[in-house]
Amino acid sequence: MTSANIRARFDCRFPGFHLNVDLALPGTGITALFGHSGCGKTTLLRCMAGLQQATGELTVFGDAWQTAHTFKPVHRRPLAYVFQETHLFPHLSVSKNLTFGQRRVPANQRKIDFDDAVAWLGLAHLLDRMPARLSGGERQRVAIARAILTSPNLLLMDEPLSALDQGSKQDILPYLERLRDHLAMPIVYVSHSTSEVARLANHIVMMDQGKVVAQGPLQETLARIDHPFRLEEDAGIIVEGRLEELDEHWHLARFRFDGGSLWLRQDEKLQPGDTARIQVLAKDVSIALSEHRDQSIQNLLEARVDQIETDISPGTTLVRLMSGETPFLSRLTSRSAAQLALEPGQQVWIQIKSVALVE
Amino acid sequence: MTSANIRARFDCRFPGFHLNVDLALPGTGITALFGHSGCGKTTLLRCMAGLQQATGELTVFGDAWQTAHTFKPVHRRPLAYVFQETHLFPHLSVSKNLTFGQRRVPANQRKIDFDDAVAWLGLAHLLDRMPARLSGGERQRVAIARAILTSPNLLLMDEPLSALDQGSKQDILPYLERLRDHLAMPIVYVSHSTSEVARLANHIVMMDQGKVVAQGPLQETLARIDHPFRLEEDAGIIVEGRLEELDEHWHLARFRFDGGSLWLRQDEKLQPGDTARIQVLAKDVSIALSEHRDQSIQNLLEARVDQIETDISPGTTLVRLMSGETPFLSRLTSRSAAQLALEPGQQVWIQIKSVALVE
Amino acid sequence: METYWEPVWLTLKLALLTTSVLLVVGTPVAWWLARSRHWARQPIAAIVALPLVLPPTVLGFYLLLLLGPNGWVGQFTQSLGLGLLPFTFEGLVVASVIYSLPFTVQPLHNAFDAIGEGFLETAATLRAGPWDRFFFVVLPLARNGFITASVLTFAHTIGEFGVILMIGGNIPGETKVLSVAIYDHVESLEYTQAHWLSAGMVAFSFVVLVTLYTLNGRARAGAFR
Amino acid sequence: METYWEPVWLTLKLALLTTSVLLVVGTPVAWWLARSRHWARQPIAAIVALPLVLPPTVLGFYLLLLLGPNGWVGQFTQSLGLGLLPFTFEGLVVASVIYSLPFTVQPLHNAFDAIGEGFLETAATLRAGPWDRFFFVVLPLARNGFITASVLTFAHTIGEFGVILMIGGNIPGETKVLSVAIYDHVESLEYTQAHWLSAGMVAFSFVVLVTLYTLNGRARAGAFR
Amino acid sequence: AVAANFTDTTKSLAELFRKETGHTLSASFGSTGKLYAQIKNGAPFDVFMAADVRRPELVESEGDGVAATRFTYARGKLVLWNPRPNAFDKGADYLQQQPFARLAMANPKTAPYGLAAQQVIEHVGLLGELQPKLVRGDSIAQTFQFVASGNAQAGFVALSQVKAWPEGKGTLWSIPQDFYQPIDQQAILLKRGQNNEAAAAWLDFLKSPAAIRIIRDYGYDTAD
Ligand SMILES: Nc1ncnc2c1ncn2[C@@H]1O[C@H](COP(=O)(O)OP(=O)(O)OP(=O)(O)O)[C@@H](O)[C@H]1O
Ligand SMILES: Nc1ncnc2c1ncn2[C@@H]1O[C@H](COP(=O)(O)OP(=O)(O)OP(=O)(O)O)[C@@H](O)[C@H]1O
Ligand SMILES: [Mg+2]
Ligand SMILES: [Mg+2]
Repeated sequence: MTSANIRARFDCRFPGFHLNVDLALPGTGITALFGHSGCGKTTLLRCMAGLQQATGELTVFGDAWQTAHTFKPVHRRPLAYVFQETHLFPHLSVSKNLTFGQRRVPANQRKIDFDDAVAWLGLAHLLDRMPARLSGGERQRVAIARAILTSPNLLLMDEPLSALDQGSKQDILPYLERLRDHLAMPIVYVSHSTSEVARLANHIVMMDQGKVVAQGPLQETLARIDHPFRLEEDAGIIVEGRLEELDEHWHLARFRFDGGSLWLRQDEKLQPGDTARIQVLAKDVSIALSEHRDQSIQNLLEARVDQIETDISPGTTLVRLMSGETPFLSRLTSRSAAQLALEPGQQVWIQIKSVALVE
Repeated sequence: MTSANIRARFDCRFPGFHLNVDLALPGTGITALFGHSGCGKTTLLRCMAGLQQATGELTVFGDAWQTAHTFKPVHRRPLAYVFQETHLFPHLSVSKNLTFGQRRVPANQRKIDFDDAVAWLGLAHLLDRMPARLSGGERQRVAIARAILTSPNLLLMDEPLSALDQGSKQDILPYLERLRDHLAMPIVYVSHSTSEVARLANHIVMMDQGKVVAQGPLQETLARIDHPFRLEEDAGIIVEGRLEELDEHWHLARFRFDGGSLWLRQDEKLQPGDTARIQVLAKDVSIALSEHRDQSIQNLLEARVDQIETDISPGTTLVRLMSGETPFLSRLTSRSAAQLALEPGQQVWIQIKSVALVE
Repeated sequence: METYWEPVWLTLKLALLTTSVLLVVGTPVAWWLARSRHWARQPIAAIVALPLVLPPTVLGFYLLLLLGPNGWVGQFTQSLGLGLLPFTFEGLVVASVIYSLPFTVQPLHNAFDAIGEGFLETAATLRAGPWDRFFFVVLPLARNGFITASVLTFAHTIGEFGVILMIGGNIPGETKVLSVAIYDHVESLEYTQAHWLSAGMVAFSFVVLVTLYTLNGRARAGAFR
Repeated sequence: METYWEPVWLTLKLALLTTSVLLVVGTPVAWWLARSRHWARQPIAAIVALPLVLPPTVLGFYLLLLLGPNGWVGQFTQSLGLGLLPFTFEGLVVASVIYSLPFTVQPLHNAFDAIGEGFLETAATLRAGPWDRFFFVVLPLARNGFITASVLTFAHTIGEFGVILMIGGNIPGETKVLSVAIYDHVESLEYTQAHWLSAGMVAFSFVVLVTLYTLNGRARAGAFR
Repeated sequence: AVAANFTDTTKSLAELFRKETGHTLSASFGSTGKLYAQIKNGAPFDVFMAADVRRPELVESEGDGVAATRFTYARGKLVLWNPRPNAFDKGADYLQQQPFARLAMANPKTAPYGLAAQQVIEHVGLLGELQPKLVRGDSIAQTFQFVASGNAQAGFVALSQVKAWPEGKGTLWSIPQDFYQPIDQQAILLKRGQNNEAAAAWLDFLKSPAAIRIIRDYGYDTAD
């Protein structure tokens, strides 16, 4: 877990709306901002950027951007903002839009290369285009590239991938991960996509009606089954471990963690010995009382039932199981839970249908 | 399957882009338009609406909207369009925006009530607001309500739910389904969300670089395992059947189809005897050589292996199985497939981890 | 002798009429200039601006030639049985309209240019025909442009003078407007009257303008972020 | 006697200078009017429009009083050792600037109003400070407004006449601009010369305007859908 | 500073003046009222040649002019003019019968010729009857344009203008001098021109026979 390098406290009112938050965010990794439409996510980002005047305080890496008495103007804050509406400058071509911010950053502070950003976001064929002639997704990619080219210390993104198809997202997400990890650039990320969040985020902030209702590191937060998070279909956990061996023939890799090992789809980027993170969704985990090897589910682990809770709907139950020190969540129908007579402490087998490598 | 009540043929060029499509779309239900960013989805919708001049032909329910010689102006076409950018009128309040189109439709042709639309989309508290003071998701909901209030014969929607969180989507989707089913309003729907599409669509059109690469009814199309569709994580099938009995205690319902029965989470809207549609994703289906009842997966069906294909990545295999006359897809690692020595004709058990009711 | 109120009334009537006529005439011209892709667009935009370039008296002189019995417009109006325009109130209106044309068309042209195609397209998909779109989308969105056009035209007509003097012939009650009256006073060294009339005119205009801008500002504050 | 070129040259010099001065002076005024929420905004907007309301000769008359040896501006300029402004070229520039102020400020005000806050906010997050934003976002987005402002101001200064005659005093080589020269010809019944000068002026302006609009149209076509 | 109606005469005179004395003259033309206002506010004029008597008098009495330099340099002659030949026989009858829609005169308040025209109309006793047909030019030049362009069929203009009109004389009624008070045009040396010998020379020149001949040629009388 990272320490709180970003401290934000804001109070801001609109007719019928009151934002009141006090946040401590880590200085690295991605913080996902989650919540219903109109709960104040955009308003919070605007306050952090200094675009919305609000009483409060904001300190980023020890640098006071806003206190009770001082207010650093937006353009002096080393941040970048990807807006919900892309706001590309209509009078500038795509390439001029991209360099607008970059040119304003001293050359020795530029950490991201123009050509790299263009390549990551697949913009090479669009550089001479005027923004009015772009499709919705193309506009969004240009806006992202323009923002990261300022090499900010803090990147604020308001639903940056909402207009993109799965394929484009898959192409872009690794680069966001790279920004997060290699440039250690903290990102505050508003998204409605639970899978995006589960994949990217290290930290989650859940908002409702202008208030923070929950926040915490992704793994801790996700493994709590009594949690107010309504990730629903995407409830699950994250496991950290190490790649151990490759099965080149079947394109599989063995992932070893504290509590056992699992087989994953092979990934070119990872070699044996590398650390890795996987996500296991509760709905992909089933529970058996004995070991069944004559089936296609091959990731079987012995585990101990830890906690049993009613889930989002009365018909389903969420079970927390421990495989060694590693918690897993399993979602099953309440009837199954009853028929299997599950109770805390019981030894069972967990069958994991699919595992996603997270990084 | 519905007959082709909408015939569209268009040819339209931009520098570096060429849209060339010939489509036969059903006159009811939702057609999902799918494809990478920049593949021409918006352009196709604009051509259908008459906003983009293109050579071609368009007939909707026998009504020629465009032929080689005639061109019905946009405002004479009984359609509605939800734009990717919401384009709310900045000079009109939310309620005036909503009635803008409604007032222009003769009273006897109005099929949707103002108060209903406001309630469906949760806009009651926003009616007096000016659009500039709405959040991104609120704007999108207003745009949807405004469009449907014209009671169109054809509804074109360009990523209408992209700015909405899962909860808001879950609130709105049933109403889109209601439009589709009760008002028999055909909808052409651009979306990047495979789960939205799987839930809503009856018909799929897949585009790439201005061309249609595949199209067909949802079920047929999804059950073909050699298909160019790259639904990836969302590959799966749709099964039609009937609700048979309720298990009130466990909030479950038995779904009977040609080939067996499955237990579903109970849904208030459905009563025994009602027909229903369920979606079974390939990744939720595992295969066992024998029947295992001592586990949490309770939906077990006997089935016959029908076809085996390598899947999206070399490490995984897609298997098509027949339970009676109903096809299922299962995705498993290629190693599992080999270890189980699966081959066409073999009798196996399929274990279905989760089943989603589609309507 | 004429009262003071006659010129005041005449001036207001002229300014109101000119502004109304110009809004009616200038709006389609500006719309066409903003939306058309015709090759003649730029030349016509230039022609619209030309009345500005000639000194008012000189413009008035040419109008006098054109509208007079030997000018072709004059012969045309005579053949229609309308008589001649110079020295009539109608003549003043015609002259003012020509002279103030750029003040109406230019701001409208800009305002129309600034209206995104998207709003018009949206309105079309909501069943609004071309006129409907124009009245219920274009006009409200171009409101600022209309206000500027009206203010410039109205004020300019009130202050206009050279053309009026030339075409009007200074006929009390018919063509002797306020600006001419003030001018007369200045020329005949009746400075006190000139001061009073000028001060009244300035004060009146000031009040009208402040009211207009304030109403507009208030309405706008609600509409845009 | 003066050549024909002298008034032409004087006129161009005056119009260019006036336009330049007004763009420099009018831009901050218009920007303030468009963005400020100060209570004095509407009154000041009205004051800016007022020079339009007075007939030019009358305005010229008051400027003459104000700038002359007995006016307080005149006494001020004298005390600064600048001498008196009336009857000098500098005086003409000052008078033109005052008279044409509304033609610069109004179109700019509208253009600035139309620039969405979003673009300015975006520029700020891209490290552009207030001046930077103004020069690289506001100015290009308000380009149409600047063109209209320049055209109206330039043309109006060329055609201006009443104020010029009053403040300038028709002094050859110093304050006798083209419009005054044409006026002289008309007054002394030298119609042929008047026709030639007018035709030349109109033709020249036409060419300038068409060129300007065409260049502008071409640049714009690429920028917006 | 020269009254606008004297523009072309002044140009001829200046030509001759330059030949005789070598001084070049730079003239600013304008309406008398405007010139007066300018002189009062520091205009750089040495000589004021007005179109009336009142303004030079004022200049003198208010101390802007040099005392005793004021004199009448020309006397305007008012005519009733119709640009078409043989439009009428006797001007007075023409006014009586009124076969015209518009009759042009200068504004009596601002132009001396206008005042004279008004006196003529009063003299023939038609003020009431003619009133609806009168159009007033701001200056005598504008009045002439009204008539010359055909917008007014006839008008009271200056003889000098008719003489300068290139398209034929039309029909003229030279109005008897006793129908109206003389339209004396006076000049005065201004304080500013006190020490300018050219200015004094110009005023002297105006009184010379050569100058008087030119002035008369242009259609003016001169002082007796
Ligand atoms: N006005 C235009 N001029 C030139 N090219 C254009 C214009 N509008 C769109 N294009 C190009 O046409 C192609 C199709 O655009 P379209 O907007 O239809 O894409 P889309 O499928 O809707 O993409 P997205 O999912 O990103 O919105 C894109 O490559 C785009 O760059
Ligand atoms: N300028 C404004 N004036 C008044 N109310 C506003 C204004 N901007 C936003 N609001 C209101 O404040 C609340 C929070 O808005 P905000 O844009 O932060 O929501 P959000 O969480 O970003 O929602 P979404 O996911 O729909 O974009 C909403 O209820 C919205 O209606
Ligand atoms: Mg938002
Ligand atoms: Mg699109």
